[in-house]
Amino acid sequence: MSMQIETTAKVEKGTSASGTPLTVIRFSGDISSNSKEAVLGTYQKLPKDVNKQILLDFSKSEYLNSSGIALVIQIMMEASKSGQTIHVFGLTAHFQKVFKMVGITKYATVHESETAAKAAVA
Amino acid sequence: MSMQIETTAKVEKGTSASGTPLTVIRFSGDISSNSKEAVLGTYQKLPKDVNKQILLDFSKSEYLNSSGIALVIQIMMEASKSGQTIHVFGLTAHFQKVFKMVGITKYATVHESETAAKAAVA
Amino acid sequence: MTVITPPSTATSVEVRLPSRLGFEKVAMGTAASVAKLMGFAEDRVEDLKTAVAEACINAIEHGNHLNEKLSVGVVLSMDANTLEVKVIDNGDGMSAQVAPPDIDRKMHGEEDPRGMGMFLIQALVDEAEWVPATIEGKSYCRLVIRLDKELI
Amino acid sequence: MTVITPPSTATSVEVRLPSRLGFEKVAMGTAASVAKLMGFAEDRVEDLKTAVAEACINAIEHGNHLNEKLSVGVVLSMDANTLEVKVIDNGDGMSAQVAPPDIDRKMHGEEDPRGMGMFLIQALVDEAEWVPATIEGKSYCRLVIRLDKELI
Ligand SMILES: Nc1ncnc2c1ncn2[C@@H]1O[C@H](COP(=O)(O)OP(=O)(O)O)[C@@H](O)[C@H]1O
Ligand SMILES: Nc1ncnc2c1ncn2[C@@H]1O[C@H](COP(=O)(O)OP(=O)(O)O)[C@@H](O)[C@H]1O
Repeated sequence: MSMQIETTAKVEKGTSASGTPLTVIRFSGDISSNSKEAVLGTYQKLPKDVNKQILLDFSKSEYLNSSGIALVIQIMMEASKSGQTIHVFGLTAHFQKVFKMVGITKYATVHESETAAKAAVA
Repeated sequence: MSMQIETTAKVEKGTSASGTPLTVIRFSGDISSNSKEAVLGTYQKLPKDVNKQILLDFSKSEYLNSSGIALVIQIMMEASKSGQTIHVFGLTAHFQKVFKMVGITKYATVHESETAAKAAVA
Repeated sequence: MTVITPPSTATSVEVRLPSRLGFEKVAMGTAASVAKLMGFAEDRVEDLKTAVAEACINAIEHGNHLNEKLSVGVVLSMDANTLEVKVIDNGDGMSAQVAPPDIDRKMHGEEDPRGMGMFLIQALVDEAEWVPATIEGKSYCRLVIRLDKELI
Repeated sequence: MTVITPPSTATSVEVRLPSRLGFEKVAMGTAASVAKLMGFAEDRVEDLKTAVAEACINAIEHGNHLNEKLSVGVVLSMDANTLEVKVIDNGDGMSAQVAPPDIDRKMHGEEDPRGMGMFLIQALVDEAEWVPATIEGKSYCRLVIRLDKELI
């Protein structure tokens, strides 16, 4: 019996407040060592040339651990190589702090809400 | 070190939707074997001749157990002898069910909300 | 300290609590975590929490007589659809039939206003059993809740 | 099965988990219940939950190598102002200094994207210590959070 809640990811196309196309990946379930396919796999399936603004939505993820955060860093690494920008929203205050502690905020922007994230994309 | 959260009770005078005077006892903390003074004691301090409609507010009590419920039954016993009516509100769906299971709803009315309780007092 | 050996067939989590009132809430927290992870619906988690709390209170009060040197053991054994909780104490236990509380008798002072714990346990879970202490083993209350029940 | 003897001076709760990933969430639930009962503020409870989860994951993965026959012990010892959590495994343990993760090195592939657990534990609690196994005792990670810290 697994005690891990399966991670799922839904991809959604949208536009920023200023009309820039963007891609939202909405996660649900645990974000942990078990989530490689759902987190990294989903991101990697997006063509890198047309998806320049990527928003990661964690509002439906109740549980996140350091192995899950490592997957976010792997997305950031690939994104940085292909000129994509990563935005994160839907984190609790606690995980906003954790993301900052590990330095993620140096390479990705963490927003309070989806609206804030979409407003921030130029 | 105590693992019980102290019960407190605040007494408030009010009127029903139709203007009948009523007394609200607002509990907070645990409602358990430790709560005798706060639950039964607070009720007993109210003069029985002028406080005929008593509303018990459990919306601030996160934890209730069968010993706490026994204290509510003791209030109901005394209330029944002195012609008082007991109304209960602020219970979660789970504890509304539990109150029904043990038969409390035969001698007291359980309401969804404070408004509903105040509307029900004639 | 006591060693509780969980059944080897099921996956199990074990908790040991001091015999002090209030610690039943820690068992509630652990049981709730396990039940949520197993996929129980919110209302079933609440049922389980109350049942576990009442069983722990009885173990603390009646089984271990509030002797803090004794601990209450809580063993949560799970398989795909079933969560079994054993609440173990150092007393003699009991196997008595549980009479449902009679509110009319309580209201007329013919019955103790208390005495609702075992009834609630039985009413809230799918199976409840009280096993008295034997030469081989300790006294425990055993509860079971099943996942499929919530699909009805 | 292992017997963990809690210090006799403090009140303690003990949990035993199978060495399977995901069970750290049960320890989080238990630790959160204890911390809330002790009066810790919500944000400190969150800090503790993450620290306990990371310590359990390490015990499951690195200490017990995901061997489900071995359990991870979690001993929560509390006094009026302090909650100490020991997460105990069957491995050799470690006492290495924890280098904080370097995000620049990670981004340039010079450092594993993982390796943030111990750093987070240290950053989130008031005290953190890793004690390697000895002839007398098992390897454990020990964390402490203090109630007064939140009054600042
Ligand atoms: N673990 C136990 N060990 C011994 N006796 C018990 C135990 N649990 C319950 N009992 C007995 O059953 C009675 C009824 O228990 P319960 O229905 O929970 O109500 P209460 O605890 O309020 O009396 C108790 O008063 C006690 O005599
Ligand atoms: N309980 C433990 N027993 C043995 N080694 C450990 C333990 N905890 C951590 N370690 C070692 O420390 C390293 C760093 O741990 P951590 O910072 O949590 O990152 P990660 O687990 O992602 O590698 C681990 O890779 C492991 O080698």
